[in-house]
Amino acid sequence: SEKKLTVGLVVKEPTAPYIQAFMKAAEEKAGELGVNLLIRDGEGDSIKIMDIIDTYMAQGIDAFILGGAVDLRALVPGIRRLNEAKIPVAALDTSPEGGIVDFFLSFDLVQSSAKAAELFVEGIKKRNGGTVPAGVVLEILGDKADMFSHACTEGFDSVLSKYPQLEIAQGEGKWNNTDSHAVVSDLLTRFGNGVLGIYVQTPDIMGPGVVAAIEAAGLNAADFGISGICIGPEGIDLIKKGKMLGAVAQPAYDAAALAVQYLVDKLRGNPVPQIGDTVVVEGALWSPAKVIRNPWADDGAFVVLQGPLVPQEVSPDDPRLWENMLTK
Amino acid sequence: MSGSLKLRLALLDNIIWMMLIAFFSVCALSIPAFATWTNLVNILYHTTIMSMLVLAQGFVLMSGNLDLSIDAVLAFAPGVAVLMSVKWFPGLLGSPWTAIVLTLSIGALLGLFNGFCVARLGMNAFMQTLSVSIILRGLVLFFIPLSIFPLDPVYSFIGKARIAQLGNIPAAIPVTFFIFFIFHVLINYTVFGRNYLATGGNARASFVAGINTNRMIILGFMVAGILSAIAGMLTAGRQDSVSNTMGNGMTLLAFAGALLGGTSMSGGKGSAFGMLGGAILLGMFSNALNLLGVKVTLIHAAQGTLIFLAILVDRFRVSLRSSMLRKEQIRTLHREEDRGAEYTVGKPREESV
Amino acid sequence: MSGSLKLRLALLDNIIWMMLIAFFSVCALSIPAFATWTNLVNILYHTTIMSMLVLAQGFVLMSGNLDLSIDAVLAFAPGVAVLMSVKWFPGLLGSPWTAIVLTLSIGALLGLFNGFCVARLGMNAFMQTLSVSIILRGLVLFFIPLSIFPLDPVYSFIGKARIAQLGNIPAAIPVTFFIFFIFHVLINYTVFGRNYLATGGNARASFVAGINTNRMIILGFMVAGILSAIAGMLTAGRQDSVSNTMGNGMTLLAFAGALLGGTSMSGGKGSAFGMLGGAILLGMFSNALNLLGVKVTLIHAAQGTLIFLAILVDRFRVSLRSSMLRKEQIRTLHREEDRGAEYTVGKPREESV
Amino acid sequence: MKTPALTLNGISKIYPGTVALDRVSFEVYPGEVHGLIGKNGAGKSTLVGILAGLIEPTEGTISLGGRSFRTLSRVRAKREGVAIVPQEPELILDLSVAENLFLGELPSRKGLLDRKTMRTLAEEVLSAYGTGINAGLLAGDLSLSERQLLLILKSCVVEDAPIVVLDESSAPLSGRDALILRKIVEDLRSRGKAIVYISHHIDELLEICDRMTVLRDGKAVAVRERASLDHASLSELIIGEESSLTGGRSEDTPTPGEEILRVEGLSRWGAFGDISFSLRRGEILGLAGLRGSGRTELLKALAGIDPADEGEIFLRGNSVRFRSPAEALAEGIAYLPEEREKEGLLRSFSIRDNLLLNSFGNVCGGRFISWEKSEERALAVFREVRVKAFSIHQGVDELSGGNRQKVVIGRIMANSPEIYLLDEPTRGVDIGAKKAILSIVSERIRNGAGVIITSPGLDDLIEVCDRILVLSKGGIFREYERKDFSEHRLFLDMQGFGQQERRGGRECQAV
Ligand SMILES: Nc1ncnc2c1ncn2[C@@H]1O[C@H](COP(=O)(O)OP(=O)(O)OP(=O)(O)O)[C@@H](O)[C@H]1O
Ligand SMILES: Nc1ncnc2c1ncn2[C@@H]1O[C@H](COP(=O)(O)OP(=O)(O)OP(=O)(O)O)[C@@H](O)[C@H]1O
Ligand SMILES: [Mg+2]
Ligand SMILES: [Mg+2]
Repeated sequence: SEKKLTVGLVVKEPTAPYIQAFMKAAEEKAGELGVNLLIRDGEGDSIKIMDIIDTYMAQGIDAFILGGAVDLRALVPGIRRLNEAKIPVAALDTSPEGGIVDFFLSFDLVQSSAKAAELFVEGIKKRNGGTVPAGVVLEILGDKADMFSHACTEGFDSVLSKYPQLEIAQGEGKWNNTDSHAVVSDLLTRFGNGVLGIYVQTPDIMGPGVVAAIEAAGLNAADFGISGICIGPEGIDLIKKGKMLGAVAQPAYDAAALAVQYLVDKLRGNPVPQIGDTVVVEGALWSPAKVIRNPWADDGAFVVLQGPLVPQEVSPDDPRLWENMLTK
Repeated sequence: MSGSLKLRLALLDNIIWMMLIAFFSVCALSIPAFATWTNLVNILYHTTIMSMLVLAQGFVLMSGNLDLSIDAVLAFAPGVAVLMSVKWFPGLLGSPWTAIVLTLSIGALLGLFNGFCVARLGMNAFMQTLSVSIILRGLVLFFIPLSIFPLDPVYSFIGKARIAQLGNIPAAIPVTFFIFFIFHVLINYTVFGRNYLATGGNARASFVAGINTNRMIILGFMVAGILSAIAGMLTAGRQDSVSNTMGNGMTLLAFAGALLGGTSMSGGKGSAFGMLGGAILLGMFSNALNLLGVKVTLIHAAQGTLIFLAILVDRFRVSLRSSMLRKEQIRTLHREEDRGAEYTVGKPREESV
Repeated sequence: MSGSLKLRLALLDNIIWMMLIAFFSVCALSIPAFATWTNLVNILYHTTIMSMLVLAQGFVLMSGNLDLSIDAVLAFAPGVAVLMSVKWFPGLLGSPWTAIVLTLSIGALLGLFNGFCVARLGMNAFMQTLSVSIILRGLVLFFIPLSIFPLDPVYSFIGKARIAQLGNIPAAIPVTFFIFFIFHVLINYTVFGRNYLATGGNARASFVAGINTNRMIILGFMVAGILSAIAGMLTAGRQDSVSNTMGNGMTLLAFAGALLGGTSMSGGKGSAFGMLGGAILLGMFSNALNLLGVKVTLIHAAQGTLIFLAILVDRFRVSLRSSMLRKEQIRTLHREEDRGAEYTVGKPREESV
Repeated sequence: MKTPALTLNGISKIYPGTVALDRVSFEVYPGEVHGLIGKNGAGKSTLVGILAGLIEPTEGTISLGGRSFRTLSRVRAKREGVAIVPQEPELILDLSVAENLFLGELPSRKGLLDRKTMRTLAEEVLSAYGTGINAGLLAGDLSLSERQLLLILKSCVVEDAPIVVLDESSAPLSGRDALILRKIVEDLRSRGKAIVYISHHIDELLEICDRMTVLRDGKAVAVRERASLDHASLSELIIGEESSLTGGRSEDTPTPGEEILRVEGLSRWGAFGDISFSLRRGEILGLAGLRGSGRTELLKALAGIDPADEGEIFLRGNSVRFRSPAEALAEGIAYLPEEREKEGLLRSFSIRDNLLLNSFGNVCGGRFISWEKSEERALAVFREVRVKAFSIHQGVDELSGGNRQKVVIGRIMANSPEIYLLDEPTRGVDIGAKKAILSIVSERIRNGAGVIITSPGLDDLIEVCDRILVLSKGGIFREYERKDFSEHRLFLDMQGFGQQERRGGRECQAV
């Protein structure tokens, strides 16, 4: 029999719940397929990620998974080294902007953000008698230095640019509730009653702070139609309480499981999705997934997973949501 | 000393509050929503967490040490306390009151450990608290991969509740003021406070004078641990959950607040009200920049610049102070001359008397 | 003094290298892939950036100051230099050599600014460099919202290139060793080095003794700025791009490396080789933990614990050293006694301060 | 027979490389002033440090009030009634005079500080002995002498302990303050306290002490009654075998050469005013004055440390203006600081590095250091000033007080400057070393150089100087040629009696 395969995963940084989902899914899948899985913390630092890639290569990994990164350009030399060593690469969450990434598995951040933004605008319409009035909307960013944040803003802008009467005021929530709370309080003060809605890039780790700030100002969270992408256990809670309008569910768990599956399949010579295919799995939230050429990397397949809107398209209690799988 | 001089000196010694008032006035005049009741309450509310950390750091600095683990304790103490009371031993420690006591005790124990290593084992405070901070952050990640929520209202009270009787302001504000008041008394009006300051001012001299300096240092770290734990309860209460990122990266800003408030890096100096001023000034900076609508990409640079200006102003206080005293002395000499004292003033003269 | 004692004392004084060797041996025996050529080259290569920052921080510490802006300079200097040469004035400054000179000059200028404010204006070094660090990080974010790539091979040479003649090791390794060697000579074998150390040991006494202490302090900050800029070039070269997150959060670990390497927080002490050892030890810790496969959520806690153990060992060096000397003394006395001298000596005990 | 207030029994203290005390036994009775004498590094401070709980002994027992201890913590020793003014006394500069005075036993009511009582008590204590120190000031505002006085009052009066240790407490005191100390000690004796008194001043010891214990190289070699001693026999006891005190000024000194330094109308606000004098090559010029008369400030102005506000300095005929000591040093002016701990020593450095602190460039003749040359030079200086240490690589922290002073003096000499500004060079050194230092000054240093020297007492100045300037309240009061030296007249002038010849002074402070 062949030697046991080893897959190395580096996560962006393990504090966020969806990263926990990456790790759990990868572990479970690796166990199921009988391969070793190594997990390391990239500490949100491209140099650190490249250091780990070097170490992994010294250890002799057979495949590599990048579980998100803050800076997608800076780690490209690391990906290239993997390519040179003929080690297949998969990426989750965000794709490196260079090198060959065999499989990039994620929903499209820009598209999903646009989807959430459309929901957001719908909410404004609904609350204002079917029209979009002139006014201010808040966009709570994660971290200006993070490429993830840039992609979210791009998607959001693509929809909001159709409504020039809406003025966008940005605030940085630094991916945490304390800062999102403070910045929303300040912005509510600044614009008084003129705020039509609050868009939160990733409500999973900034939503509760935003809601608390709204409530602290004596207002009702439901009046701001909070939407965004990535829900998280706390987001599910907010949706159930009616304090959040809705969010695009991130297929974190499935993406990581698929990454391990495809890499192992490729190594074992089993068929893997090719550019142009559409992957369909009955009952999976992420299905159907188109497979297109990765627009950021030098080459590779981008398996575009579906991100359904919760609660509009999928119930918040759906057992297929990773939020519910993790907290079970 | 003339009355006006005394007044001016007092103003100078409270320069942080002068800066606060000056900055406030400028903002009030130029930013529409700034000087409203809601916004002022917001500033204070947002400052509460940082102000606890500033006090913790400032208090340790007063004894001539420093503590880099305060933000990790902020996350660790409430995190582990809530875990214990909700998950590990819900039967035994299930009451939210126990959780509060646990939180404070964990803070105190961590401080005790730091203090013991520094005072007794002679570890370098920087390295000691840095390594403890890394360890605690690691453990928090291990124990709390996912946030724990919601919290018991009793536990989240001081972070979240509003007091209807007091114009609906958050409970955190009076709690903070009360703690600062306690520390003001502690530092200025108790024997412990003076001995503590003396230890920071000159540990050797205090030791010779019979002060148990090791105990002072250990107590200092314990107090910092407790204050950080309170900051953690404020944070957890505000977001109604404990999460592993709480407090991330606040330590350095807490230093800034304490130093702006007149604490000295070399120990032996510090006032509770000064630190409160420092914390509020930092909070006001970021509030004003948010209200002004500074571009997100420039907000950090602007904040840094404001801090730089503040320390520049603070720096001039020292020169201003001595020049004022000097002028006063000259004036006194002149007065003596008028009264026909034996010294003559003015250009140096050959003969005298 | 006996030869073996001298040897043991020398070993103790280089405890960081002893720890390094001990840790290395343990890892080599217990972790399969550890003691391979590739992995050792990896460790050194990964340490190069941090070791430049450790040297920068350590050098400033030696003069009795500290610099919190080194990691921001790491990003700012190459960032702005590359921007100037690629985007702003490509015609004038387009050559990669100019970009290198620019990078180092920007580092030096930022250091000059810090040094001037600290030495001449009397700003507190902590506050000064903290505010500069916030400003620089803010500006980097503003100027470089998106990474700039690829870089000219000349510019990225020291960070990326491998030297075929030297067993294909990365150029960064010999460059780093060379810089440390230069600093070793500078500190130990030049008059400047002695004056610089003296300034850190007691600035007032050095000033009175006729050393231009202000110049020393300013030069110290400038050197730190240049070293941080070099660290920035190493980083940019390694990732073949300049980005705004480079170096984030490395400052505190740089402190740890410098202190582990025998530098003192209160100035006046430090050796280049010690700092190199400190940096490599930190790198080896994280490498070993990575190879060992410690659970990702526990890796930080493990790293913190290793650092804690290292400072604990370092701490015992002091007591060990004096106990060794005392034993030697007693032995000498006994010998004298045998020869009929009148000393008798009781049990040696630890001395408390 | 009375029982002793304290008994030390077979005390030893071994430092790495040094035996500081070797089975010393020592007793002091209530109502007795017991002198502890010996050369620098004999072990005096170590002995009293052990008694006061500052140092842990290697062996031996300490008996206080009938109880025996193997070691004492400071807190314990204080509770057992031992008060001490250490040799390197320190205050908490940011606290007020009153708080410093009561530190460790601040008056309180229910844990709350009683500032009013404290202030009143402090003023009482300070005025009882006529110190003229204002209780409301910060300790940092006081002069060196006043700080010392404050600590003496704290230990002797405020703590009201049955055992009081004074470790060279008179060294930094100037004239009148020394008298205050004497009065305090008299009071203590009459109230039945046991006093351990360390000093290097023979006359002072003879005047104050009832009995004396002599330490030599860590061993107690003699205990004598005051009555059995005179000046000569006491000196001999301290110095030991090398009883003939060599040194001092030899009478056939060369006549001074050309003028190298001239000062005209030098003034600095708050310190001194309108100072004019000149210094010739090979001349030793003394500055005499009381506490606060401005000697230190004047020397610091000449050395560029705290530059003067007005007036001119001519060096070898050229007008110069130094903004920093570095500039002064480059012109060959070296200053020996009065506060050796703060302004003189680098505690983290070895003896060698302290000795060569500012002369590496000179010694090695370039930017790079030759360790052989440096070592050689350092050893030469080390031997010349006779530091008691086993190696020049020892840290200065491990030296006795007097030996630290010798290191600082050695550093000045290592640089071979042209003008020596020596601020109290003989402070804290034993009589043998004092002679040696004075003879170095008058024999070797003056060759080709000019010297300005100060001293807390007059005898040193009278011994070596060619000329003495008396300073009073920041102005030159009178000038004496060697042939006119008279201790009596100098003393009266220092007190400021008669203002006829007064030149300059504090009136120009408002400039
Ligand atoms: N910490 C230390 N480490 C090593 N040796 C020390 C230390 N402290 C003192 N010594 C040594 O112990 C001896 C006795 O020192 P001590 O300070 O008691 O002398 P002393 O009699 O007070 O001298 P002086 O008159 O100069 O003050 C000296 O040789 C000194 O070098
Ligand atoms: N750091 C200081 N702060 C305030 N005043 C000072 C300071 N140093 C000295 N002075 C004042 O300057 C004047 C001259 O002091 P100086 O030290 O020159 O006197 P001195 O003759 O050397 O006396 P001493 O016997 O104390 O050495 C005194 O009035 C003194 O109080
Ligand atoms: Mg002594
Ligand atoms: Mg003086």
